[in-house]
Amino acid sequence: GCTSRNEPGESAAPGASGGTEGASAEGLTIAFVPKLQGIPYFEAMNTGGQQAAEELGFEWLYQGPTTADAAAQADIVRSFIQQGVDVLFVAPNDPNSMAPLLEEAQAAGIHVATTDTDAPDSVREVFVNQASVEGIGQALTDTLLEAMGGSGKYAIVSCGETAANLNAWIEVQEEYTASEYPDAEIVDVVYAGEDQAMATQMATDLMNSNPDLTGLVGECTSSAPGVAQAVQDAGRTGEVFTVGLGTPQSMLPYLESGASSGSILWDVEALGYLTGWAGVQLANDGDLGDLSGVDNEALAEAEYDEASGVLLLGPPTVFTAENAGDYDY
Amino acid sequence: MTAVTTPTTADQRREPSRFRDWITGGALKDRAVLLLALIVVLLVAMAILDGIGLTSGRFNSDYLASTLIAYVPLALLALAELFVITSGRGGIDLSVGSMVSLTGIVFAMLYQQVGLPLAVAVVLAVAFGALLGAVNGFLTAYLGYPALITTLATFYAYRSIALVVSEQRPISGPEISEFYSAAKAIELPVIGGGLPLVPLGVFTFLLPVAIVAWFVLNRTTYGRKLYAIGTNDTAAQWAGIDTRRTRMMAYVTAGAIAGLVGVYTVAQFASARPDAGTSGSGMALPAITIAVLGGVAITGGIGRLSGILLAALLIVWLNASILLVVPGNEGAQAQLLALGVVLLGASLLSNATIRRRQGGLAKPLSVPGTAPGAK
Amino acid sequence: MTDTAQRTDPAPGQGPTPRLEMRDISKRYGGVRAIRHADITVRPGTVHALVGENGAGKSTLIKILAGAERPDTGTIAIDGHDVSIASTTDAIALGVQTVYQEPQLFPELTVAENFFVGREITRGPTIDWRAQAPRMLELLDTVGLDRSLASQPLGALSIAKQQQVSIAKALLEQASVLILDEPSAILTDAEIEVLFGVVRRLAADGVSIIYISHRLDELFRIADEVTIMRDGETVSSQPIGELTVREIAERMVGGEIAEGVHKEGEHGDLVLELEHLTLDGAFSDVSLSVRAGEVVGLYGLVGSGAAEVGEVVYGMRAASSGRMRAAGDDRHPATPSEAKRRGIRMVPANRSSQGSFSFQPIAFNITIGSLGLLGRLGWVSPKAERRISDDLIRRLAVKTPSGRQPIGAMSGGNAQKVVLARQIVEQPRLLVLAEPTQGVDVGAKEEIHRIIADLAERGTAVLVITTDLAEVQRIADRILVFRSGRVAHEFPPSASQASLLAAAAGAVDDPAAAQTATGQPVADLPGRPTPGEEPR
Amino acid sequence: MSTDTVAPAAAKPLSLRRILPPIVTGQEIVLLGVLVILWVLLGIFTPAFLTPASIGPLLVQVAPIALIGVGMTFVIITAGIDVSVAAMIMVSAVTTARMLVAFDIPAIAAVLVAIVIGAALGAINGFLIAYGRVHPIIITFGTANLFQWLGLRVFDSSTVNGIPSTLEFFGRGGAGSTLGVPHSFAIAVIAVAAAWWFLRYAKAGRNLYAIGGNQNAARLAGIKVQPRLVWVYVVTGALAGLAACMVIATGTATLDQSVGSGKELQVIAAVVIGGTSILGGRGSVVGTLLGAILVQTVVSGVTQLGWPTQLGFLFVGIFILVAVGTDLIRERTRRRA
Ligand SMILES: Nc1ncnc2c1ncn2[C@@H]1O[C@H](COP(=O)(O)OP(=O)(O)OP(=O)(O)O)[C@@H](O)[C@H]1O
Ligand SMILES: Nc1ncnc2c1ncn2[C@@H]1O[C@H](COP(=O)(O)OP(=O)(O)OP(=O)(O)O)[C@@H](O)[C@H]1O
Ligand SMILES: [Mg+2]
Ligand SMILES: [Mg+2]
Repeated sequence: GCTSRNEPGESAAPGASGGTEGASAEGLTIAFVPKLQGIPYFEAMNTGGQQAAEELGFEWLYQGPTTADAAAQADIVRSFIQQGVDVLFVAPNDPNSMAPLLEEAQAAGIHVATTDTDAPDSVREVFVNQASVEGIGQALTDTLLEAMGGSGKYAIVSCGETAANLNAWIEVQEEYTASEYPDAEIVDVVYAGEDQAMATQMATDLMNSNPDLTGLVGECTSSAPGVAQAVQDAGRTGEVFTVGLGTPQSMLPYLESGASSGSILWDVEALGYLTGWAGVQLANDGDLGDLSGVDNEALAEAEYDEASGVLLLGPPTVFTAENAGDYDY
Repeated sequence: MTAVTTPTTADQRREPSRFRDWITGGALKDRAVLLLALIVVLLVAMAILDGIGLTSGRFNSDYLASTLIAYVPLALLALAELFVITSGRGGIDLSVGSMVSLTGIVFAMLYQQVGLPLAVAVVLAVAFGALLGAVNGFLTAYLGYPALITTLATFYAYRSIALVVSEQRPISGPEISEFYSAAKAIELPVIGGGLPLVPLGVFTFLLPVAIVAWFVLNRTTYGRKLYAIGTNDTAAQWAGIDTRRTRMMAYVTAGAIAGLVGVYTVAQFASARPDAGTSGSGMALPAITIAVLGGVAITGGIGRLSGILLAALLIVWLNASILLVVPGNEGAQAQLLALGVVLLGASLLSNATIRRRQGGLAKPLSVPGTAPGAK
Repeated sequence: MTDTAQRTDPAPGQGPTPRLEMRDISKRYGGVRAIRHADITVRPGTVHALVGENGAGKSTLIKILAGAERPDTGTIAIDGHDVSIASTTDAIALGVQTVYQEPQLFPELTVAENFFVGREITRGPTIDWRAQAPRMLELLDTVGLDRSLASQPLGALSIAKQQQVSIAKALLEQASVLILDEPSAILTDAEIEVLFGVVRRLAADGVSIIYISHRLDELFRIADEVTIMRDGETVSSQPIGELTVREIAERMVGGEIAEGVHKEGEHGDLVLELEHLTLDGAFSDVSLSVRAGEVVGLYGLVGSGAAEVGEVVYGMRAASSGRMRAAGDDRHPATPSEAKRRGIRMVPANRSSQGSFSFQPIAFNITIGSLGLLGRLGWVSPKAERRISDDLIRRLAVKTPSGRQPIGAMSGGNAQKVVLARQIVEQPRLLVLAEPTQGVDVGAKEEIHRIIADLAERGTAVLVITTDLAEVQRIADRILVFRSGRVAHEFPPSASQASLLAAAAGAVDDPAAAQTATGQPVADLPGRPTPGEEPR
Repeated sequence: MSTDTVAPAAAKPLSLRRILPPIVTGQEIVLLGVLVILWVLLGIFTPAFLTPASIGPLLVQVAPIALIGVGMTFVIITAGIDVSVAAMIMVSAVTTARMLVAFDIPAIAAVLVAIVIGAALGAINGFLIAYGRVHPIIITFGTANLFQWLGLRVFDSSTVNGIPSTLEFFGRGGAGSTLGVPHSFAIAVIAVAAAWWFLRYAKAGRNLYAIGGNQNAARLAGIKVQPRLVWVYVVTGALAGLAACMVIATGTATLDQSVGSGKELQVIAAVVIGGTSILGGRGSVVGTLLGAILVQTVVSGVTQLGWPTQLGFLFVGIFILVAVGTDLIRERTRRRA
């Protein structure tokens, strides 16, 4: 026949080359498909994953689409299925669309899991979560309102209109602000896409149309420096405070100048490391809750929730002018 | 008195070899043959690479078949572009991606939220796509807007509307998740046992549309009228063709096909995304690129279904092959390189061969299949 | 410079060095051998006519001289020196100025700008309009165009005026060889007289002129020598006085030409009746009728409004007022497709822009006007298509190896036959023909006239709208002379050319006035559509 | 209908004004009117709109679009189009940014680098279009992919961090403007003025209209069409390079690979709103500048009014149709008259 799918043991045999049992990671291939390549966030996860690969001795594959596009991402996932990797991690652009594909991967004998963004209604075995939705939303709100003095008007500059995780964080921010900071108010949520210049312009427009605005949130890694830049350009550092989810290197100049009061993120490299480690555990049917063997202090607070299948990195980190320089991404 | 008659000496030109003549004249001129040759070259090259172990995964028919899931929307939208570009007068549709997003949302609302039966929801979504296309068509054909401008405007407008009506959240739910079965790979009945699993969308979406489109383009008076208005609009008026209605129908057709792709993407992604057709670089530019690669003349009047189907297949398989050969981020980047090289190479090559054969026949510039016949 | 005495020197090849010698020129387009081993010698200060059937290779030959095409073989010598002409720029530098068959102009630019495109007089980087203007205005006067046109966008001018602009433009720089490729095809007689005056003056100044035309009679009034081409070869070259029109025509086609197509006969019912029909800005109060089997000629100078009558009858434009009764129906057809349903067909005047689907096959071009015949319910049967087109290709003697050839590669006359074929796929009740043989050679003209007579004999009512006097006399049963948007007079075909011309030029009862009238500019009415412009 | 009625053949003096098209086109007046109305309305409904703090950044945002719009207007006048400008911005910006970070080159050198890279990429477009004789939209679709690949290779899967403020002269901040006029916008205006003069009075400029009106006739008239076309695309590339400097300066200290994306459609939108005919042969750079300002006004206005930002582009779409529609109507009445 024209197909090899009826010949067992061909593509449907993960780890055919290694096949070693036990705790060893030798010969394992673990693949990770990010939402988008080339942005510091996912490249840092890649760095962490590679570090884990070196230390634990598996092969780490990383390939992402050039645009944050669900269809392009699916093509890459399909090629990894074809390559017969042992474990496949995905940070899905669109959780719903990834679910059937993960099912296909599992049927081909591959361990499937998500990281960074979950695909809740899928067959994924574990979700490696950087921080809880509540944790991020609350940290953003607390950090900003601390700078704003606990009251005032602020606005959010988000990115892709449809990004599920950003929208979830915004929801938490809205609820948490209403409940915890009655004197504070979110006046607007705008969407700038992945375009820094657009984020900057929108932040400028927001400051102009709301003269009493004292806070801005940059909801993703491209708008976080964008809003800080807008405040700096307008010469209103110290009057308008910003926080955002920015990578340390891109935020460092603004943290130092005071245009940004803090960047809420987590140790992204550690997240990559944790992903790699979880992959090894999955392949060996190991215990995801047993992090005792892990020699990485950034993972100290990681914990596994068996019921939901979520492996949590820990609470988010607040980067400030003092500690942002310690990270090289 | 002096009748200066020149002696007619025999033609001294050497007859070019038949094969060379066929290659430079007939074969490369015909875009379908060129594309087919490229596909064969690609498959052979990949088989060799696979044989000597340079690919990271097996390059086999299962893989090629599984990538067809991405082939369906690409080929369909390129077909939509074929209709509008062939209608001439600068016909082009930049809004197909936005129409995909918007009809996908409408379909999901009707199917998931209103709870209409699947068939009804599909028909309504396609009709809605046709309506969106009719807006383009009316502005372009009846009010005289240049198509690039009409569809640039509706690209922005439809995209906005899709985001606003969906409150920028994807629509999903149990019915829609199940609807994935319309796109997923299946075993062909009867003969399927020995063949790879082919995505169902190829049969439920692409094949019927392609067959209908082939007949419309080649065997109906509408097809004749479409090619006529694309070749020479004024002459078409003089020939008694209702050029406006014919042109309008091209945009309506493109809208309806985009509507169908909207439904398909809902199945493919198992959710309706308000940015399904516009995220990243969007679906319109790739569709136009495929159409052009498939030999559709941007000046109108020329374009064949076979070119579209083969061009889309070439690109889908080329992209899939690259992912197996080039690891890491470079792989996804190399897809851009490959698309650029193939597009430029094919248009420059076939244009050069046409020019060599037909000397100066000015119009059209980059069109295969039309060199005035020697022979 | 050469004096005019030499123009009477009868023997080519003698006397001083020829101004131009083209030897052994060949050119192929793919498989089409447009020219094979053509030779032409033009002496200084002479007008050299170049004639030949459609597709004989005249335009190709002069395009090679003008640098617009490269020859495959052959040499060109100017004033005895071999030259290489690789581009239009080279040709212009050698003093070769060209007026192409299709005016090569810029519709969005003004007439003034059109003059100087490519050879602007500059002061620093900017164009020096003050330096350019006087010469341009002088040239507008020379060709008989109004000076106020200088500031008009060219696209707003009639096609005839555009042609005059392109002639004037060629005079801008001192030429040693001036090529005129069918300059007279779309000009009125008065405009042609002006053109002839210009040509004579230039020749007297020593300029050599190559003059291509299908109006053989006019050549005797202007040309000194004639070169005849047939099938890409130059078959003879001699002083024109040695030949008659008939002899030239016979050499062009390589055989004898039959005479006369006009037949007397009974005419049937009224098919077309116009009563007080008016189209604002074009014609007014036009009443005429055409019976089945009758050929009515509508003769008028360019811009007389006759052309628009056809467009209204065919539904391309809506009349402003008046009554029209066509094919038994009182309504004006609103669109050509409605006209078609009622059996009205029209062959437009401009075959390339209004008639041809250039890169579509001949069969497509023939059947596109009668798609209903190709199958039922919007279906197209390739077999029916082939049957219909092959039949017409045969009946009209279209020269082509097969119906699959694109029409764009055909010569003018053959393309015209294809456009005509489209309208007679089904025998029409009323056939309107606008300039049916413009730019068509004598052989093809003959055939087209015979086809028209044949259709009339089988009961079609024919309305021929033409600016060609000889044509209307040959084929019409009745001739309506159109002037200033009105029917000025009706004549039998036996009327003298002089009286027809006089009526068209505005001096109805005085044939002597016709002569003087032709020498003067004739008032044009606005309203002739420019090519490419959409009707309505 | 045509207006070539016979007038008495009196020798009237012919003024320069009558030979060239009117100094200000109807489209420009309409656009100016629409802009004034919009600004007044926005001034009324959002008190802060008509303040320097709002107008300044808006004009800075307009500058790169208007600047590339100048080149794109040239291109479209010649009946071409360039959909690769976004990719050219990307390549130019990332290379320049990398050099700023690595070598701390001075501003003038950075600007030169950016322009030279843009011009080189434009030359690739120009040569392929002029000598390959394939429709420009096809060529630039192809090169857009190539340039994007090139840009991504230069990015090498990371962002450029810590870009020094060398180019702040073009920026949004205090150093980016003099007497309240942003430098980048001033540069765009100067480019527009120069291009206006060039298109109207210079031989090479007028010839672009001829090429766009009828390329074959232009060739027969002895215009060196192909070198001119190459030059037009080189200019567009060079301007995209200069615009890349503005993009770096108005962005943050970090540059990521989304830089430039979507700009090609924005530029084309500005050009067509400005009244340049997509069919070639007709167009104005002043219209392009006004078109660019209009688009940004609509987008910023929607944000400032507090309307959902997703609606902004709906209005952009409507404005494109309205602006081009008025042009169509005027054209039609002109023909009827
Ligand atoms: N660009 C072209 N491509 C292919 N064939 C061509 C081309 N131009 C001309 N030909 C062919 O070359 C031959 C000579 O054409 P040419 O235009 O020189 O004829 P002509 O004598 O000027 O005819 P007419 O009187 O109709 O203008 C014709 O058979 C024509 O079909
Ligand atoms: N304003 C300008 N800015 C930049 N480059 C220009 C400008 N004007 C002209 N050039 C460049 O200089 C070249 C020469 O232009 P110029 O108008 O002098 O041509 P030319 O030598 O007179 O050509 P032609 O023979 O066509 O008249 C052009 O091809 C163009 O590349
Ligand atoms: Mg000719
Ligand atoms: Mg001719």
